[in-house]
Amino acid sequence: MGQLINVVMDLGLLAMLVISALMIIRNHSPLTVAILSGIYSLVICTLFVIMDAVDVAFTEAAVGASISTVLIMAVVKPGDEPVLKASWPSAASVFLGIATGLLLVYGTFDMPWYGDPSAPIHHHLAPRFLGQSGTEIGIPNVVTSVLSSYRGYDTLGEVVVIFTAGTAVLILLAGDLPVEDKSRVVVQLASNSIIKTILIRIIPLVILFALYVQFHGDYGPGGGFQAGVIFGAGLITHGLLSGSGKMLEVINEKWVTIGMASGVLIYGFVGVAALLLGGEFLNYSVLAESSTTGQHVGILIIEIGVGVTVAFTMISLFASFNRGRP
Amino acid sequence: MSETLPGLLNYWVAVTLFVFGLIIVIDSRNMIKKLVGLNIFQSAVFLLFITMGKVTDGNAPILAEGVNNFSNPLPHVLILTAIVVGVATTAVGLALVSRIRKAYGTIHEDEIYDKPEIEPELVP
Amino acid sequence: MADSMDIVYLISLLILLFALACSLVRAGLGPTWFDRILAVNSFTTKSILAISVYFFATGHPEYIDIALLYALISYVGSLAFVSYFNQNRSGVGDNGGTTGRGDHQ
Amino acid sequence: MIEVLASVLLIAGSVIVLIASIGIIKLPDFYCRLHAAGVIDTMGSWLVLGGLLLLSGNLVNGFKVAIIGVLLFFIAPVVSHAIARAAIEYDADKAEGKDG
Repeated sequence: MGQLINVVMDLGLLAMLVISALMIIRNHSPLTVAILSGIYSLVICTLFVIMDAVDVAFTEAAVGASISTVLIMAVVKPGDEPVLKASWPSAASVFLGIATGLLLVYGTFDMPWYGDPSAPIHHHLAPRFLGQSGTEIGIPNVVTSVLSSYRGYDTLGEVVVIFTAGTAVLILLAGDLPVEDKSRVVVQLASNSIIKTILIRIIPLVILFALYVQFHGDYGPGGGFQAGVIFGAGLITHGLLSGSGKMLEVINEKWVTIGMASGVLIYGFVGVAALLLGGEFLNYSVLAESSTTGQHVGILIIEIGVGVTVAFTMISLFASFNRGRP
Repeated sequence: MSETLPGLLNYWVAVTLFVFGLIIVIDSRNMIKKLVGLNIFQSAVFLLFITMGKVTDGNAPILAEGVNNFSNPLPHVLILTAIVVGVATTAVGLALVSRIRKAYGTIHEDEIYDKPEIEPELVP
Repeated sequence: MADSMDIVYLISLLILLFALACSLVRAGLGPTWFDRILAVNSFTTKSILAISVYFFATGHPEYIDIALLYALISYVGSLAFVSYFNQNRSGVGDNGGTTGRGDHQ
Repeated sequence: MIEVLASVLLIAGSVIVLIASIGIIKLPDFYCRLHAAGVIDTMGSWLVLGGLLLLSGNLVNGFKVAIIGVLLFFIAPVVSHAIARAAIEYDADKAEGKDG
């Protein structure tokens, strides 16, 4: 019966996914596209839930519901509206797309069927991770074990990429001076007492939840990446309500930049500490007397590093895109 | 019967989304829509990876007592980080769009091709 | 009893799927941006419910954190739209017509 | 007994959500649709979450379900209010040249 539920949800959500992507193709207004991509993200998040990828769904939920929409909205201007409201793409691009698609579909005939336990992917690394991470690492969430211990190098690379992207945005938008003319007084959303009264009180809950996700990531879905995005979303709420200038009064822009870098440094420091204590780079087992305790300590610290970098990068992105706005 | 129903369908949907992303990137003249198209492109790959990791009757890869059939955690790890990296790179793309708007006064490709660059003095 | 509970979950999820499809239709039809935002909003609420029911149906209610996350931060997207309209009064409508009441204050 | 009650709540909540969703499609203009969407955020979600609360078994899961209900109770009306305010200020319906 559980199988039937899975199949029904899978079919329904796949159909919705394709339909929402079609809607994005048809509409040309950037604002409409941003709204529709919000729905697209919700559908694909639910699909990840159906396919047992709770950690991935968690990340998609955190990112899709908040940051991606906020960033697109910060760039769109009213003058971007197209003349044409909705239309199908040109025949040439459709032809090219269909040709590519047919080739790819031909490729899928060699793929294992959906859910097939005898597929090659399930016989190489996964049995080791699933069978031994419980005794080697000692935390229940295998995704966190693999993310921060077995594939710690990879994750360090990802964190550096995020840091680099944040820095690139800072550089690209650094020359932006206030272009909005000063005579226009923008009434902030916080002047509406209904909105302000409730949402200001939600912010601490969001930050509390971010901390819960950060430290509960070893035992359930969650971890540094998700916690960072959620923490960022909490402060971005303040920025949306009262303007990004008010947000930067809470955390100075200089400290945001320092925070972005310090997360990467925390991560790298753990690796170097392991090196100094006689292990390999990012081998946490040497950090404490017993190897599982060492793994626990190492994972806790590097997850904090990941969370700090992601959180401050998100805040920095929001601040950069809204610089010069009232 | 019910356990073979989706078969290769998930892959085909991933391919469809891939094609849709491609069409948007080729066809769209609006740079913001192009970036959303790139995101769809990206999520097609996410869908493909997660589909491969699923095991029928599996559980989320979080160890618990009495559960011994887990989906494959490795694709989850790859995609989890890719999502956050994806939003960061999208932000870089949006920042470029913002600079292009500064330089040309528009984000529509057709109009950009017609215009000379307008503001050398605003470039830092 | 367990078996009949499964049927209840299945029916509930099917109904919620139909409801999700309804919101999707409204988001596609528009006609204004506000209709679409409204559709996204109700789509979020319904997927919170669907995810919660799904986790209970598959016997893993402890992963309901995902639904909790959506309930907690889904407002950020809507707030971004509202703040966009707040900052860019006297803009252009979904169909190209002017919608604003002119300048504010 | 609890399972029967929970089933009734779940099905009733889902049906209410479905009716409201049909309303979102069929009602003629934005403000009417806003009214239909309100039903989903309140009655529909509370009934479904109430059913799940009865089934939750242990305290932690029940607490999480209850928190979801409380958050929806506070946040959903505020967001609806914000959207409606933005729509009024933008005069959404006039832009369409219909509905009035």
